[in-house]
Amino acid sequence: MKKLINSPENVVREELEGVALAHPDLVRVHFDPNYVVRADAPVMGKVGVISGGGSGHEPMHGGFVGFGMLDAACPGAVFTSPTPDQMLEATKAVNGGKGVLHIVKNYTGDIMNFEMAAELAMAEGIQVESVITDDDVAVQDSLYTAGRRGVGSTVLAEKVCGAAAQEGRSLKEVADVCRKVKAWGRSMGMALTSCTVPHVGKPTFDLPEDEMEIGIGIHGEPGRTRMKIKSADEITEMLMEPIIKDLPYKAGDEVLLFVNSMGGTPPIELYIVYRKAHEIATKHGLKVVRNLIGPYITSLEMAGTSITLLKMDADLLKLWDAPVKTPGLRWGM
Amino acid sequence: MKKLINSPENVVREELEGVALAHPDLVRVHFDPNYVVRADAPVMGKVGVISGGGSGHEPMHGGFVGFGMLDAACPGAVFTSPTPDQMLEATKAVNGGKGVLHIVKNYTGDIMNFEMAAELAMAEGIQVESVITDDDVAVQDSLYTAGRRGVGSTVLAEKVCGAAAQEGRSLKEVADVCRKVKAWGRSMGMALTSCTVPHVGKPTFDLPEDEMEIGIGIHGEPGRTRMKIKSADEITEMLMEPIIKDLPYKAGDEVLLFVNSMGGTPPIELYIVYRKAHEIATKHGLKVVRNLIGPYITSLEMAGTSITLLKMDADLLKLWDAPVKTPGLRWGM
Amino acid sequence: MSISRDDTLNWIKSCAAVLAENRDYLTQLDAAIGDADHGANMDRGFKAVMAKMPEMADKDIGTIFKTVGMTLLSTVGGAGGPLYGTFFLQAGMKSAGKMELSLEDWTIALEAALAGVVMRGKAELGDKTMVDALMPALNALKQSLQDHQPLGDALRASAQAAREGMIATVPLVARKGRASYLGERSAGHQDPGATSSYLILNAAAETWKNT
Amino acid sequence: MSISRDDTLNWIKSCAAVLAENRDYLTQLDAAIGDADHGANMDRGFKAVMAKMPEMADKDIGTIFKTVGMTLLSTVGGAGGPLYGTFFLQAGMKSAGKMELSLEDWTIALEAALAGVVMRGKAELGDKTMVDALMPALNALKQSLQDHQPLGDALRASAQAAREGMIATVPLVARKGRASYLGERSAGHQDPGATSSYLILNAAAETWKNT
Ligand SMILES: Nc1ncnc2c1ncn2[C@@H]1O[C@H](COP(=O)(O)OP(=O)(O)O)[C@@H](O)[C@H]1O
Ligand SMILES: Nc1ncnc2c1ncn2[C@@H]1O[C@H](COP(=O)(O)OP(=O)(O)O)[C@@H](O)[C@H]1O
Ligand SMILES: [Mg+2]
Ligand SMILES: [Mg+2]
Ligand SMILES: [Mg+2]
Ligand SMILES: [Mg+2]
Repeated sequence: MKKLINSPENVVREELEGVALAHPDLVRVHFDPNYVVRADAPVMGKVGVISGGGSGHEPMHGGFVGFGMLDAACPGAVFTSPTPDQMLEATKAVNGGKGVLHIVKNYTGDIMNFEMAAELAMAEGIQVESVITDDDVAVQDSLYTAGRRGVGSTVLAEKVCGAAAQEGRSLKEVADVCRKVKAWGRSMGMALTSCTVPHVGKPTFDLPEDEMEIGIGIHGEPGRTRMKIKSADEITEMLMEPIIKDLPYKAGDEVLLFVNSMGGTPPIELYIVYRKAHEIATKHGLKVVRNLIGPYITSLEMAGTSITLLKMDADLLKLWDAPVKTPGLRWGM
Repeated sequence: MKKLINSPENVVREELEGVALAHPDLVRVHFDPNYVVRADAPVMGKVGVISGGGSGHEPMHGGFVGFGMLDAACPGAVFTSPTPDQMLEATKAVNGGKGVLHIVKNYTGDIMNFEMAAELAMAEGIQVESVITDDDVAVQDSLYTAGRRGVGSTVLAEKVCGAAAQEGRSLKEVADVCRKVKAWGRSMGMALTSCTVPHVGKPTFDLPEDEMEIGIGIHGEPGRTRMKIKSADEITEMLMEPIIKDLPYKAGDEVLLFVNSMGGTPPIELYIVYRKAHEIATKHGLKVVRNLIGPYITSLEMAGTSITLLKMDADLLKLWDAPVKTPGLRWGM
Repeated sequence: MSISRDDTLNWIKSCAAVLAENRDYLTQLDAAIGDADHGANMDRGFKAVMAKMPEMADKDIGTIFKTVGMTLLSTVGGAGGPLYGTFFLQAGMKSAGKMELSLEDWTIALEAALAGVVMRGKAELGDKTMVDALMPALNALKQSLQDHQPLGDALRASAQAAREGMIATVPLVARKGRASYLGERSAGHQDPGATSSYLILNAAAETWKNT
Repeated sequence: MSISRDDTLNWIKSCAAVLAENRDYLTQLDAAIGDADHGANMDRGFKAVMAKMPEMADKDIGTIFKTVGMTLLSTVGGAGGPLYGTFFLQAGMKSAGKMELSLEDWTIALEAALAGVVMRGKAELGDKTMVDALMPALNALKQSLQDHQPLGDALRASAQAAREGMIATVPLVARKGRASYLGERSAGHQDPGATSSYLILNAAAETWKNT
């Protein structure tokens, strides 16, 4: 296992210590239970926005805590949803009196843990709304299953909800923004290599030198299909077509195009993918009005990419462009 | 070779096409000769700042073109310095009448190509100053060799020189800022895995599953020594100690600490390294007043990290904090 | 013919041992159709439970179960955390104040535990989850109770039923949890949660076989 | 006993062929002590030169060399680009207006070419660079000229000297170029630039052996 770590047990703790040392102006890190919280939390009179999930997806979520985005993030063990006590403490820490939004990715573990935390927080008199992101079109959707995974659009939801909260909107209004992202965001990812979970010590799956996984999850879950590696253009098509087929959009709609690195894929390749994704979106009559390109929701050191499309309206554009100052995303200040 | 590319010959061109599609508000991309230039170039009455080098190090340099940083960047083939015609055209394109600074990394190829471009530009009546960055302490320095490689501090030089130019300083003043970074910046890197140059198709070097290279260059050049993999803390020490030994600093000095990903190392590991690097700097009496953590000067998909320390004074701090708006680095606007 | 406080604590210890022992096995199962953490999660949780042993030493069985549940809840995470947390919390509610459990008490506790898991996770039999091990185990227990079987036999029958339920998950297509994202590709693999449930119930049968 | 315009063009073509053929070999050499691009760089440059063949067809030798130099300069990049670009530009200056080259002309051209390389790169003999192939080749040529050897023999001797110079780079510790960053670790490897220089001079000896 080739990693810059000390011991598998200490990965999350030491990463959080690094975050605390690196960004004291933006965030505070609380240990036992673990959560990352805005340095100036709670912001009174503002809706709190929190999220959380397994570690290994950095900068999501801890790197998105700060002005104009998350108020707190709860990191679990690597690829393991955090526990209710973390979310409960974080919820209390960011409660500025206007309630708290929980942005939850659609995984059974995340949902159940957040649900228990929300029940406990509400029992303590804090208003909580939860919105579940489930944008991964690689997963066959069905009433009888757990539905789709929450992936790339979670990052976008955190940005626009954070901006809406910063603007002073009510809990319902902020949650409505999140529901809009849930309705309008679609993603799909692929892997060129497996990741290695530190405490496992070997790759989650074996992928021969000439094969790739299409429809991969962000935890190294196997994808839709395994096949011979293809060109970047062909791969981009394989990701874009299911997204666009699934999109509730029509020609002429404006979109944000997010090309993400799974962790091990460098910028030079992302721009080659972006080029084709932009071309395909345009061919379908979509107008790419914003973009995000880089490692924002990673899967440890996995090589690969995911693409997210989010339909934008005037309000989402305004919220996207609003100032943000976090370790992982920053503009306007 | 596991890469998101179409064909090795088209990697640079298609990446640049992606950049052009992604950031038309910030940059224009010129083809044949290839260079990335600020959308509003030339900015009259402002010193132009340009840099360039082989591709494969993204976001450096093309991703640092924009307000408050570079006016233009010249990308060569992967890991191959660009040619004089690129720098000459870029120099002309950004010349706002106050002269142009060439920031050149210390590689024989880069130096000779930039030198020829500078000669040609000066023959056309454009004032050019060149400053060579050579911060890699892994390389034994000597009057009789090519000296040290230019690595991480180049990114920092581009930021502060861009800010100085944006402020309206003269060519000599902007070059002086660059010379300060040259004098005060030190770096060292290591690799857990080799990178694969696209047209070569196989890893530049073979690194067994339990070994690493210390003192690696950003082109997959072999490093100082190869050894068994150690813990993140031990590795960080092996990078920090030679830097600090070499530093012209004393206890009490303020520094910027830059922990860089070589491309394949994800944020979670960088923060573990940052944690220890911060601790070591502090132990030596250095005050870490700014930092940068992420993939800023990469070596394709190589896994590994490099650390750069730059001593800061009031002027460098002011220039570092000044607004910047580029695809790869952005704050304050 | 009943389970004492000490028996209860011994069961918890034996769960911790058996989960530590099967950590890699459970992780391997989870790697195939999930995210390769079930073994580490359960092991981390029960190690935390072991650290609570001193404070549980003189408590009633209900408090013991509740402590186990709360500890799992705040240390396991993932799907396993809330499910096994709820499992022990619910068992604890039914055993509140008890210093020993009869077969009937244990059946009632397990019934509540399973109901808690189903309430939390909304899985049905055949969804390829821990419910596929727990439900047959509970049914076997109920049958033994009705047939007035001795406690040891009843527990063995219940563990055996859990084992069969666990093995029966192999051909299933998952409809709940992370494995469901795989669709058809989840078939042919044994469910990690059903496996840990079997291990836990089997530890009960083993620990309590002479009570 | 002289080199015509056509001979010159044939040499350039044969350089392109031999560098294409040795692309992987040069890259491999560069991977060991550099950055694995010398083969690709030279091949890209000479392919671009080949595209200029039509426009060079009716030009004098000086113009041909200058065109080759300018093309290499704007397509090779790295250290090789300015060095080989300067090499041909300088050779071109000395051959300006010439329609054929005697052994003496060629010696003068090569002397200027090498001087250009040294002026640009500031390498000395023994620094483990292309100079280690070029300088012995020039010296052999001068010797042959002094000894009134026929052109073909002189070229062969010069290529042979380049080859020996190339091989002599193996044990050297590099003091210039990218390989110098390796320090002692650069010893034991043949310099890629010295190798391409040998290939180019050997192509001259081969192409012009019957002139
Ligand atoms: N909705 C559910 N109801 C019951 N059990 C479930 C449910 N979802 C998942 N499980 C069980 O949880 C196990 C996985 O647990 P674990 O790996 O700890 O969590 P995660 O899937 O979050 O990584 C599955 O094997 C399955 O038995
Ligand atoms: N200063 C120099 N003078 C002469 N030749 C040099 C010098 N520096 C490097 N070289 C030659 O250039 C060769 C490398 O060329 P190439 O790989 O194309 O460039 P780069 O080193 O920039 O990747 C070396 O093998 C060496 O022969
Ligand atoms: Mg998990
Ligand atoms: Mg090179
Ligand atoms: Mg799991
Ligand atoms: Mg080279």
